[in-house]
Order: sequence, then structure tokens, then C-alpha cells
Amino acid sequence: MIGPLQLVLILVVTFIAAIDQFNFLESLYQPIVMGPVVGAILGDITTGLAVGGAYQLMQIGSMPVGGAQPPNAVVGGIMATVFAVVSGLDVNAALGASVPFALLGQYGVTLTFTLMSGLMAKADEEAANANPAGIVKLNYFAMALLGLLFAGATLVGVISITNPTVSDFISSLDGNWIMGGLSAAGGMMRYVGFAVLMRIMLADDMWGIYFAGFALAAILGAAGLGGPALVLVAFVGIAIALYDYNINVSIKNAGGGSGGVSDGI
Amino acid sequence: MIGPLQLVLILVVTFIAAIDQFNFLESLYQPIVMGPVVGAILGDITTGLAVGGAYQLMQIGSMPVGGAQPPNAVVGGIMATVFAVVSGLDVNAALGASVPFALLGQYGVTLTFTLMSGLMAKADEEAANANPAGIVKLNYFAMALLGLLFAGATLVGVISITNPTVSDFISSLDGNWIMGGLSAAGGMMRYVGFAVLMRIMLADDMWGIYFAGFALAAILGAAGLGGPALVLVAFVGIAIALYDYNINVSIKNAGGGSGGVSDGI
Amino acid sequence: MIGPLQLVLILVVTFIAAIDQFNFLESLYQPIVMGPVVGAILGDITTGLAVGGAYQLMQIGSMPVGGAQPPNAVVGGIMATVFAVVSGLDVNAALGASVPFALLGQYGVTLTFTLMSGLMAKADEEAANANPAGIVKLNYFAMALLGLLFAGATLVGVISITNPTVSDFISSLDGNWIMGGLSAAGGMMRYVGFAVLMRIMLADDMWGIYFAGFALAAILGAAGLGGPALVLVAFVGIAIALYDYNINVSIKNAGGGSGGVSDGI
Amino acid sequence: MVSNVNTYKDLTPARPLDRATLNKMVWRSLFLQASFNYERMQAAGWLYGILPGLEKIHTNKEDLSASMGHNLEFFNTHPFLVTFVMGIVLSLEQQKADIPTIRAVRVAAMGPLGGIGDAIFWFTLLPITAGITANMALEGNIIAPFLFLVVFNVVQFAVRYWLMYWSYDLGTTAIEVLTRNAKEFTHAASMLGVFVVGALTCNYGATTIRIALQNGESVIDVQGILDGVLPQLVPLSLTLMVYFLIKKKGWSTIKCIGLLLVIGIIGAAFGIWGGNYTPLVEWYTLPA
Amino acid sequence: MVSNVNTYKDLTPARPLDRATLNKMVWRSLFLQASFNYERMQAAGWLYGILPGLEKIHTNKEDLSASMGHNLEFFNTHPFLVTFVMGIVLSLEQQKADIPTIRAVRVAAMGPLGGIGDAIFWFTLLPITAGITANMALEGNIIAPFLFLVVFNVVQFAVRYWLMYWSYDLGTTAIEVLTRNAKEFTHAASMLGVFVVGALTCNYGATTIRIALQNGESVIDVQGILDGVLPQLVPLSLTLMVYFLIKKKGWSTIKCIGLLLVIGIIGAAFGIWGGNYTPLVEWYTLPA
Amino acid sequence: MVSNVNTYKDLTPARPLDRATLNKMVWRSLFLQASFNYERMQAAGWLYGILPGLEKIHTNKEDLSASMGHNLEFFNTHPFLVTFVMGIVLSLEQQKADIPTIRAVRVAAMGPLGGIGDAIFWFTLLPITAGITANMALEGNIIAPFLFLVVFNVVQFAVRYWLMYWSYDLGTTAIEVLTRNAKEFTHAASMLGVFVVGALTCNYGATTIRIALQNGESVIDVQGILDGVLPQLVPLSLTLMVYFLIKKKGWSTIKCIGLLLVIGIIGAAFGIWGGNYTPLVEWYTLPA
Ligand SMILES: OC[C@H]1O[C@H](O)[C@@H](O)[C@@H](O)[C@@H]1O
Ligand SMILES: OC[C@H]1O[C@H](O)[C@@H](O)[C@@H](O)[C@@H]1O
Ligand SMILES: OC[C@H]1O[C@H](O)[C@@H](O)[C@@H](O)[C@@H]1O
Repeated sequence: MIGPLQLVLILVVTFIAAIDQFNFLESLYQPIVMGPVVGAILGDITTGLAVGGAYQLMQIGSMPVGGAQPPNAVVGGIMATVFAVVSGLDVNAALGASVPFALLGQYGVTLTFTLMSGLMAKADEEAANANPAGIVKLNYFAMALLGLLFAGATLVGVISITNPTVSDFISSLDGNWIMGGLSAAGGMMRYVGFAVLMRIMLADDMWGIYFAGFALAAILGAAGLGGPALVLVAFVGIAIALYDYNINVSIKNAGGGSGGVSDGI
Repeated sequence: MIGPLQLVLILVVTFIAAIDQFNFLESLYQPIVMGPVVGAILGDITTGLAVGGAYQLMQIGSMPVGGAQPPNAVVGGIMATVFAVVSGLDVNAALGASVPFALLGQYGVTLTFTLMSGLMAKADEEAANANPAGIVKLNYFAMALLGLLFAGATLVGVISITNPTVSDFISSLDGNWIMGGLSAAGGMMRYVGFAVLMRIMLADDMWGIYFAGFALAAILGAAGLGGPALVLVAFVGIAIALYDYNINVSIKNAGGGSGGVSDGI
Repeated sequence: MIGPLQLVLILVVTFIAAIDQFNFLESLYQPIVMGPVVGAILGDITTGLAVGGAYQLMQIGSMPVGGAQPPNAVVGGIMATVFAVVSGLDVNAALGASVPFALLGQYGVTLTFTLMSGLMAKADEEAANANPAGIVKLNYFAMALLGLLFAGATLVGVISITNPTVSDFISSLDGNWIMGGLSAAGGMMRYVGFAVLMRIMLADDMWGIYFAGFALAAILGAAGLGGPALVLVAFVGIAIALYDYNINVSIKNAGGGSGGVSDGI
Repeated sequence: MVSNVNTYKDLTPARPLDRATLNKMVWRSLFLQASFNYERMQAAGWLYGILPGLEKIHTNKEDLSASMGHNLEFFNTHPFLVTFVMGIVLSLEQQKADIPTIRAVRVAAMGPLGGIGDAIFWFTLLPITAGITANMALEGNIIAPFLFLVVFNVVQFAVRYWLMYWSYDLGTTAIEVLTRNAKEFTHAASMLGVFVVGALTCNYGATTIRIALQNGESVIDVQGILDGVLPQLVPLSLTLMVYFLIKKKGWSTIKCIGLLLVIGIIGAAFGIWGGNYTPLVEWYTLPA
Repeated sequence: MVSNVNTYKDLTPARPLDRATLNKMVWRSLFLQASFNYERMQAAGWLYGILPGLEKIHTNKEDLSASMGHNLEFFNTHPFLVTFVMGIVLSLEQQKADIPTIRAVRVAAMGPLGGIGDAIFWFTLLPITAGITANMALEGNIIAPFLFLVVFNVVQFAVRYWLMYWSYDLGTTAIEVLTRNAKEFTHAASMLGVFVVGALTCNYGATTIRIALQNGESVIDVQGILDGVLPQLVPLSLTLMVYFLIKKKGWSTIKCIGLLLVIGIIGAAFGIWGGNYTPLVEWYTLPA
Repeated sequence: MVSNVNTYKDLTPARPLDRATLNKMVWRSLFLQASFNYERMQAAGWLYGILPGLEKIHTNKEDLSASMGHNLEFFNTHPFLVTFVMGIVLSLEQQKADIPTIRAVRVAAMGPLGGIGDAIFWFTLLPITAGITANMALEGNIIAPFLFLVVFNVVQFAVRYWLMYWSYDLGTTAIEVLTRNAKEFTHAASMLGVFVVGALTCNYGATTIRIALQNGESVIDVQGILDGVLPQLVPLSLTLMVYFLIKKKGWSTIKCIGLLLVIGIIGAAFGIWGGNYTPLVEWYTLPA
């Protein structure tokens, strides 16, 4: 059902998206883009668009922060589109069926990040030799590695699901509790992102502001302002931040530098 | 219609609740508990539960603060249940008919608190003699006094309403303007509690924050967040309080102690 | 259709309102008052009330600030009422048809304010001669001038629209894009007022607070609190202002005057 | 009775109180208001609560008498937070601090803790737990009262225990912490309290206006008009009125309660306040 | 005209002004803007307002002339708050303060009071009272205009009277209060004002987009999409644009008004702005 | 590898970098994370990005080696904001500042910029643009992906360019600005970030409870009850749990992700989490 040219094109797109997820535009790889692109390759751009949009909404807020990897949207998004167009699953089922591949992608990233740690000694060597070309090459190599790993994962995915046994099995998973659990877990990944941000930024005196932000979002949601919520949150947040900055600068100047930002209770 | 054992049980329960309203768990006495308990004694737990729940909602926010007594929920709640189960009034009518008894209870508390003032001289004597047992006894005496007064009030209440003339009269009061006025006044009691709190806490520079709290609650109510309103108010309030604390400590440290919390405009 | 007495009364009312828009009660001139008054003169108080209310709502928020003149509500409101009662236009059409006259009024005010600039030299002379009466006369003169200009504009308006050609022409303008554009522009005039206020008050460190106010109003609107919105905004604003005052006074006192209000980022 | 002794006879610090005594006093703290009265409020209940500690600390009869004496002075705080004051005061007693110092600390702590406690426990925790479970009760769910009792009391006991141990263990440090930034802490806590009370005024406003007039086709609904000006305007006005009477006119709360009773009944006579009743004077007909 | 006299001839403080004169000046303050003009704005109306006081204070013709002269300099504030400035200035005149001092105080007060007054009276009190009563008027209630006039003017007169007496009585103290923390007061008041203006921008935003396109089954409603991004985005953008033109490009308000007229009309020609009209160029069909 | 050289050999400031080199580095900054790894994160990508500048500045091989060496130390910030760090560091390199100074500035800038950038770009800009366009996509609008790419990348490139030029031009002044009020700036920026993260926790909370029980006529809907206590209570609890594990128990993020996977799957086995699936253990029947 997938011709060889189509397969090659999908692998090329995967290669690019894998790199783009951390480099270059850091946006091409998003499901809302990959969905229609893969859809177009497979001859059904409309379905691709629908899957891409749905996947995008599902994973909104699950971003890598400080390097923490949620289930991977690149492999996930591409495979969901393949499921919908080729296996004919409906959008929801396609989303569910793609979860194991998203986990595979997550694993691929973690693997690359671990392997690349080993190459840092090599980088130090190039630095010691004042050899810029070596640094350049090392970076290119890492991107190629990630791209190839992802293309490989997608290849395995595409081939296996065109195999009737596998695809029957996967379809049968729809509505299964494991899939339900993976989806639920997928939705929870963003909390890791939030927690990491809090570890970075939240000083002891800022717990209140965290809960205040929560409260504001709750109000906006209940008032039917879910859409512009974040813009309005930013408005209020900027007011608070500017005020905080000005007051603390005033305090510092008043006190000849001895005071300044308090260190919490 | 009320057997002797039932009567005794009700009086015992009243005795306990009267003490509990200021001591021990300070929660057993609440209508939501007393309703079903008295209902169970009278053989109709379901009605008791309904009356208890309704009374609880009606008097929410009417708490004694600094000793100021609103109409009494103990006698009120118990008598409302008796009205509903024994006299067969519907929930609303039972609530209304119980108001005079709630006022009676309020009077009982005020009386006790006045009487006990007189015993403080006795307490001083025990202290002068370094006699702990005397202090213990004095406290037990006061609780027993309150319990007995309340049991008495309930006894009068129960006996009088099982008297057909009295009960007919009370039923006839339903929808009467005096009952309406007493209910309205009951709803106003909480404002005294609020005002007392304000007198305790509200410095001149805090009028704004009072109105801001009011505004936030208005928004929460309008946005359909009446339920979680107070939690969200607490979230925002904690943010404000923490910020205030940190800023004022910073100011104090900056200024070598000369500045600190301003004393209002 | 308009008798001579009615015409005279309208001109007298216009004369008074023209002065009142900047002096005396500064409220008589509002469309909600002028509508029913002119309606009464023309014998249809009900229509006058309706037009006055509608015009008032349309121009709410368009106030002169720092002397900046929006389309004029005095001539506009009076003419809209005349249109509705005499020409029988429905309320919306009457509002639209009155726009050119509102622009005429705006021009009249600008003209007066320019002319009066020239008389300031005369005022200096009276001051040099320590002649209070001269100052008094000058002020009376200016008010009379404005009143007469406005009465004139209204006279022209009333006469021309009782002329069938003119009135047919004006009716034909209803729904025309130019009228639509004038209405849209009229609605935009208030932004000038807002911007002028911002130029006066907004220091660099206050951008946040501007957006916070915007956000609060957005929430209030969405929560269905459009009516009490400004009261609630004032509540919160007062809280912020009081807090700001107290904190900055504290900072100043802490630092021996060196610190105080910060001058923005 | 203000005691006239200023220092204890025996100034050797006593041995620290053992767990059993502390626990016992947590339990006794439940009866803080046993002999509540208008003269000294919780004074005798307070003394009852700390007696087990005082008896261990002051082995000397004279000192016990002196200590009991000054611990019978006016006292009032929130019942759930009293163990915090207990812990600090007992640690001072144990170290045989000057009596005026102990008094000052006791008085300084009881005021703000009273206000905060009322706002947090009587006006926030209670309404939330009782409100939710009351609604469950109205739906016939028999779990409701149990759920209420469990949640409310778990919080109550956790607070009482934890504060007792925390403040006693910190001992004088607690006082240091409390006093160093006391003004700032009180200010911030009061801000929180006032903010919550502002919200309560709106949230629990329970007074509505009944008046409504048929005006041709349409109905003039006074409450509706007021809501368009400011939701809960009547409760806000009444609260501010009571505050004004207490603060500026020095009214007692009992007098305010009386006034509200009068306002309630007279208002109902004229059909002003909302509710299900027939006014005495029916000067308007409710639209159908 | 900036006066070149710096001190009055007669430096003996005049007798305090009597109630009748103060009242008279409150009434005269109603005509502050009688001779409003682009050169000195309310200058001559201001002088008119305080003349009764000046005549009592400066019995000497030369001083009266000097005083009238410097009180004819540029002046602009909010009409309802002018009596506050009157009170302070008159108390300074009475004490025969230096003219530069009087000028400085007058100028310092008029600016912030102008901004605050506009925000509070023109943009808050007026819309609330006029808005509510206008809605009553639309329902045919003839009470509406009366209610509007009463509420609005009760506030106006209360403010004018109270400020006059308060600021005159405080006399120099008022100035002390005002000047000691003037920077802080102005900052706080401006915060309030800016906050309110931010809210007004959203609340009174009156410009909508009319464009809507049929797209197969569904309708692409531009205003709806914008509302999903930020309610009142267009009014906010236009306000910021005007602010930018005034602040950074130095445009006059009249030029801004002209620009908005052009934008309004050209936009309507292309059917961009909401409203009930037929565009000149119909490049899209409104979905039914 | 922490370099052991502290000053460059050649201390003559290099010529300012030309536009072409700056532009080139903006482009290279797009590949900051090319060789991302768990040991030094963006270190090698960071060096790759500034190499064109370093090569121009350090004509001497030894210095180039020293500079490359210390620029290979641990580095991590938000990719879109990296050019701000680039600009400052390059201006310091050009002036041949001490290596420890350069290191300190680099480290001081990368932390807060990382947090802020994540909050603003990953959690605000991205969800807004992707969210709106995803909804358009679901309606079949093929413009959606293009709109997303254009808006997102216009912002990205504007930010990258502008920050590079701004921070390089300001040069040492930027550092002065940044360091003078650095503590205050970081505090304020963190406040903003924390506030936004609080909002995100509520706004993007994606975990619901499926459990619902038929209770006679009525349905006990657990999620509904929780919403009555606090909307998004479950996401808040889970976030706080993860935060606690990371902060207090020192868990790695990978371990937290594993835990959530387990919680997700076990919960689904018992039908706890919302979603369209059949639990393994069906201990309750969903009401119809
Ligand atoms: O947290 C800062 C930064 O950390 C890592 O570099 C990645 O996860 C980025 O996506 C993130 O912006
Ligand atoms: O106000 C503090 C305190 O005062 C009195 O003791 C009682 O009314 C308590 O309920 C209250 O908590
Ligand atoms: O801005 C202050 C003041 O300026 C001018 O005098 C007029 O536009 C007034 O309406 C306004 O109050």
C-alpha cells in the first residue's frame, strides 16, 4: 500500500524532522506540519491535516525542558498519520496506536543524548588543537545520527504495520487499557516539564505567585476565556514582574545595597 | 409522639452538643451532624439528614468571633429536626419555626458567659492558693452549666411543641412576616462576624485589600466558581501576603530598621 | 412641522446645553437628558427618551480629555431626536443621520477654543489693571459665543431637514458606507481620550499595570460582570494604589530619602 | 487580675517537658473555652490547658501561684491555634523568664492568631467542608456527616499537635523568629485575613431585596438593578455599617446584633428583605 | 504671561477667608472652563473662580494685579477637583507666599488631578450612572434622566465642596502633606489611573471587524478569531497606535482624531468595520 | 573541561565584529542543540555557534585554543535566547576579558534565560500559535500549518536577530546593566515565569478521573466533585508531586517520567484515568 518512493520520501521527511525538533526552525517537526506533509506523500492530505491537528492538541504543553524528553511527537505524529491514511483507522484510534512509537522515539532521543556524552572528550581534544573544523564535524555527525535513528524507527514502524498480523494486532489494541494508560501517561508528561521549570525558577518566596497564576488560569477557564488565557496571564504576569523589579531596585538603592531581594521566609 | 427514652436521648445529645459548640471537637454540634443524629433517635434519619443539611447551609458563615453570638445553631438545628420529623413540617417551614428557639439558645449562651464572669474572682483565689484542682473544677462546672441550660431549653421546646395549641400556633407562623424578619436577621448575623474580624485586622492601609478580596469573590461567583471560590481566594491571598512579608522585611533590612511596614496614609 | 415656539425653545435649550457641556452641571447637556427634553418640546417625550438613551450608550467613553474634542454629543443628541420625532426615522437611522451634525458641533467647539486663544492678551490687560470685572465679562462673553454658535448650528440643522430635498437626501444616507464610516470613526474617538490619559499618567514602569487593567476588564466582561465592571476595577485599582503608596513611602523612609519611587526599567 | 510579682523565686530552669505532658496539654487545649466569659474570655480555660506543664515546672508553691495568677489574665485567641501560644509560653516558663516578658509574648501572639484563625478555620475550612457535605446531605447521602467530621477534625488535630511541638521545640528561637519580623509577619497575615474577609463578605452575603414592581410589560426588580451596580451591595453596606458602629461609635457586638434583629424584622414587615413570607404592610404586589 | 514680580508688596497675612467667600468660589468653580482655549486652557476661568478670594486678600491694587497676572498662566485640571487647588492656592495667597512658590504648587497639583479626575469622573462615574440610566431610558422609564442628574450632581457637588474646605482648612499643612510624599502619591494615583484606563480600553472598546467569509459549510468570522486571541484586540491596537503617535511622534490630538476619521471611513468603504451599512467595495459576501 | 588558563596571551582588544560575522552566528545559533547530550548539554553547539566570532578575535592559536576550551564547558539555555548570551560573551572575548569573568557572565545569563524562554516560547507562544492553528486544521483549513510556521518563525527570528545585535552593541554596558540589577532582574523574571507556570498547570492540566457511580437516581461523578473543590486538582497534585521528587528527593526527570508511565498504566488498569478504553479490572460500572 505504500510504494517505495513514498517510503523513501517519508524517511527523508523523518530525517529532517528528527533534526528539526532540536535545531533549525524547531517547528517544522510539529505534528500540525508533519501531518499534512506525510498525508500529501500518502495521497490524502485532508486526513493528514486532521490527524496532525488532533495530535498537536493532544501533546500541547509537552515540551522538552532542560533536556527532559516526553514521548516523541515526531515519530508519534508521523506514525499516527500513516495509521490513519494507510490502515484506515479513525483519528482517535490512530492517535492511540501511535503511542508505542512515540515511546520508541523518546527512547531514541535519550540514547543519542547518552551516546553524545561520550564524544565530549573528542570535542575537548579539538579545542585543545584549536581546530574549529573538528567541532563543526562533531555537530554534523550528531545531527546525522539522530536523523538516521529516527528514520530507522519509522522504517520499522511502517514496515511492521503494513504486515497484516501486526496491523491487526495494533488495531485490536484500540480501547485497550494499556493504550488508555499510555495515553493518560502521555498527558502527564507535561507535569515533568512544569516541575522542572519550577525547580529552576521557584524561590521559596514564590510559592504564592505560583498558586496565584493557577488561580488566574482557573478563573479564565471558567469565564470562557480559555483561548486568550495565556495572553491575559502574560499581561498580569508582566505587571507583577515589572512591579517587583522596580520595587526591589528602589529598595536596593534606598539601602545602599544591603537589602535588595529578600530570600524568602 | 416522642417516647420517654427518645426524650432522654435528645436531652443527652443536646447536653453534649452544647458543650461541643465551644469545646472538644467543635464540630459535633453542627446541624449537619445533629440533624441525622436526632433524626435517628426519632426514627427518621432521612428527614434528619435533609433538615441538617439545609440548616447548615443557611447558617454557614455565622460563627462566633471574639465571643459574639449569632442565633444558636445547636438548639436551632435540633428543634428544626424535631419539627420536621414530629410535627411533620416540610424542611423550609421547620427551619423557620426553629428560629425562636435559636434565639433562645443565643440568649442561653450570653447568660452563661455573663454568669461565668462572676466566677473569675473565685478562679483568682484558687490561683493564689496554687490549687490546680480548683481551676479544673471551675471549668467542668461551667461546661455542665451550659449543657444543662441547653438541655432545659430543648426540653421546654420539645414539650411545648408536642402540645397541640403551641404546635398549631407555631405552624401558623410559617410565612409570617416576623418569621421572615427573624430569618433575614439570622442571615445578617454573619456581618457582625466580618466586622469584628475587620476591627481586629484591618489597618488603615488595608482598605484596598478588603475591596480587592470582595472583587475577586464577585468574579469567582459570576464565573461559576462559587464552589472552589475560597480555595482560589486563599491562593491569591497567600501570594499577596508572602509578597508583602518579603518586601517589608527587605525594606526593614535595607534601612537598618528605621523603615519597615508603613502605617497607612 | 416645527412651530416657531418649538423652534425657539429648541434653540434656547441648545444654547444652555452648549454652555453646560463645559460648565455648570456638566451633565444637563448629556443626550439622556436632552433627548426627553427636546422630545417634550416636540410633543413626543417617549421617542425622545429612547433616542437619548441610545445616543448616550453610543457615545459613552467619548469624553474630552485635555481639551481633545470628539464628535459633539450636544448637537448630535438634539439633532438625532429631531430626526426621530419630526422626520420619523427609526432610532438607529436617526443616530446615523445625526453624525454630520455632531461633526459640525465638534468643529464649532474647536473654532471657539481657537478664537478664545486670541482674547488671552485682553485678559492679561485686565489683570495688569487689576480689573476683576473685565475677567468676569470675558468669561461671560466666551460662554455666550459658544452658546450662540451652537444655537446657530442647530438652527441650520432644523431648517435644512424640514426641507424635503435635504431630508430625503439624509434619509437616503442611511446604511451608506460614509455614514457607516463616520459611526465607526465616532466609536474610535474614545481611543484618543485613552491615549491622552496614558500620555499624562503612564510612566515607563506602568506598562504592566495598564495591561493588567485590560486583563481584569476582559475577565469581568467574559464573566458577565460588564455592568459592575468599573466598580470592581476601581476596587482592585485602589488596592494596588494604596499598596504602592505605602510601600514607596516605607522605602523612602527606610533609605533616608535616597531611594523612593523607581524610575522604571 | 494583674499579678504584682515580676520574677519567680526559683530561677533555675526546669527540666524540659516530656512528650506525655505535651500530649496531655494538646488534649486539654480542646477545652480552652470551657469557662468562656465576658470578663476574661478564655482565661480560665487557658490556665486549665497549661496546668500540667506549670505543675511540672514550678515545684515551688509560691511560684506556681504566681504563674497561675498571671495566666488567669484576659486571654482570647483562636482555639485551634492556641497550642502555638502554649508552646512558647511554656518554654518561657520553663526558663523562668520574667513574668512581664511572658505576658508580653502571650498578648502579642493571641491577637493576630485570633484573627487569622477565625478567617482560616471558621470562615474558610468550615464553610468548605460543611458546605460540600451539606449539599451531599441534601441529596440523601448518609456519608456526608461522617465525611465532614473526619476532614474537619483531621485538620484540627494536625494543627493542634504540630503547633504545640513546633513552638515548644523552637523554644526561645520561635520567639526570636516571631519577634524579629513580628511587625512584618502580622502585617502580612492581616493582609491575608482582610483579603479573605473581603471575599467572604461577597461570597456569603445572604441578604437580598424582595421588592419588585410591575411596570407595564416589564418588571422593575430592585435586586437585579443592584446586581448591575455591584453584586452583594447590600451585604457589603451592612458589613461596613456594623464595622463603622463598632470601630467609630464603640458599639458592642451584642448591640450590633440587636440592631440587625430590628432591621431584619422591620424590613420584613415592609417586605424589603427577600424570603418566603407575607409582609405586614403590602405596599407593592410582587409580579407573578 | 509669566509675571515678573516675585513677592507681594504687602506681606502681612490677610484675614482668613469667611465661609461666604469660600462658598461663592465653589459656585464660581462651576465655570472653570467658560473661556477654555488652546493657548492657556482654563486660565481665565480659574482666575474668575478665585477672584472673590483674591479681592479680599489683596487690598492693595498692585498686589491684586500681580496676583491676577500669575493666575492667568496656563492652567488645566479636572473641573470637579479644581476646588482642591483653589483651597491650597488661596491659603498661600492669604499668607502672601512667594509667587514662584504659589506657581509651583499650582502646577504640581493640576497635572495629576487632571489625569485622576478624568479617569474617575469622565470614565468611571459618568459611564456607570449614564450607562445604567440609559438602559432604563431604553425601557421607557422616564425617571431615568432625573436619576442620572441627581446621582451625578450629588457626587459632583459633594466633591467640590468638601475639597474646597478640606484643602483650605488644612492650609499649608495640606501642602506639607502633598509635598512630603508627593512623588509617592502621584505615582500611586497614576497607577490607579493607568489601571483604570487599561480596563476602559477593554471595557469600552467599540470597534469590531465585520469581515466574515463562507468557507464551505463553516463561516470564517474574523472577529470571532480575534476574540479567541485576545478580546478587544482592535481597540487595544488602535489605542496603542494613537498613544504612540502622540508620545513618540508628537502628534496633536486633533491630528489623531483626523486620522481615525480617515481610518473609519476608508475601512467602512471596504466593509472592514462592523455596523449596519453597505460597503463601497463589496469584496466579500456576508454569510447569511 | 574547566580550562586552567586564566588570561589570554594577546590582550590587545580585537577589532569589532562585522555585520556579516554577526549574521552568520545568528544562523549558526539555530544549531545550538545539534550535539545535545547529558554531560554538557548544548556545550558543543554553543561553541559551534560562536566559532566564526572567536576565529576573528583570536588570531593567535594558543588563545583560540583557550577560548574554545572554556566555551566547551556545560552550557544550557533556551535556544531562542542564546544570541543574547552570544552577544555579551563575544563582546567580552573581543575585549580580551579574563576567562573567569567571561565564564561567570555566561553562567549567570544562561540559567534565568533558560527558564524564562521555556515559559515564554515553549509554554506560551507555541501553545497559542499551535493551538489556534490546530483547531483550524481540524476544520480542514489547509492554511493552518503555513500560518503556524510563519507566525512562530517570524517571532523566533526577530528575537534571535534583535537580541544578538542589542547585546553585542551594548557590549560591556549590557553586562553592566545585567549585573548591576541582576538579582532584581532574575527575581522579577522568575516571578513572571513561576506565575505563568502556575497558570499552565491549570490551563494544560490534562488528567481527569473517570470514576462515576450510579447512586440510586443520582450519579456520583468523582471528577465533578473534585471540580467543586478545585478545578484541575489532579494535575496540580501530580505536578507538585513531581516537583517534590525532583527537588527534595533528587530524582532525575527520566525517573519521574517512568513513574508517571507506571501511574498512568496502573491507573488505567483500574479505570481511574479518563479516556476511551476498557479497564482491566472493572470494579464499577459507568452510568449510562
Ligand atoms: O530549559 C532550557 C532548555 O533546556 C534544554 O536545552 C532543552 O530542553 C530546551 O528545549 C530548553 O529550552
Ligand atoms: O476571635 C477569636 C475567638 O474569639 C472567641 O474566643 C470565640 O468567638 C472564638 O470562636 C474565636 O475564634
Ligand atoms: O484632562 C483634564 C481636563 O482637560 C480639559 O480641561 C478638559 O478636557 C476636561 O474635560 C479635562 O478634565
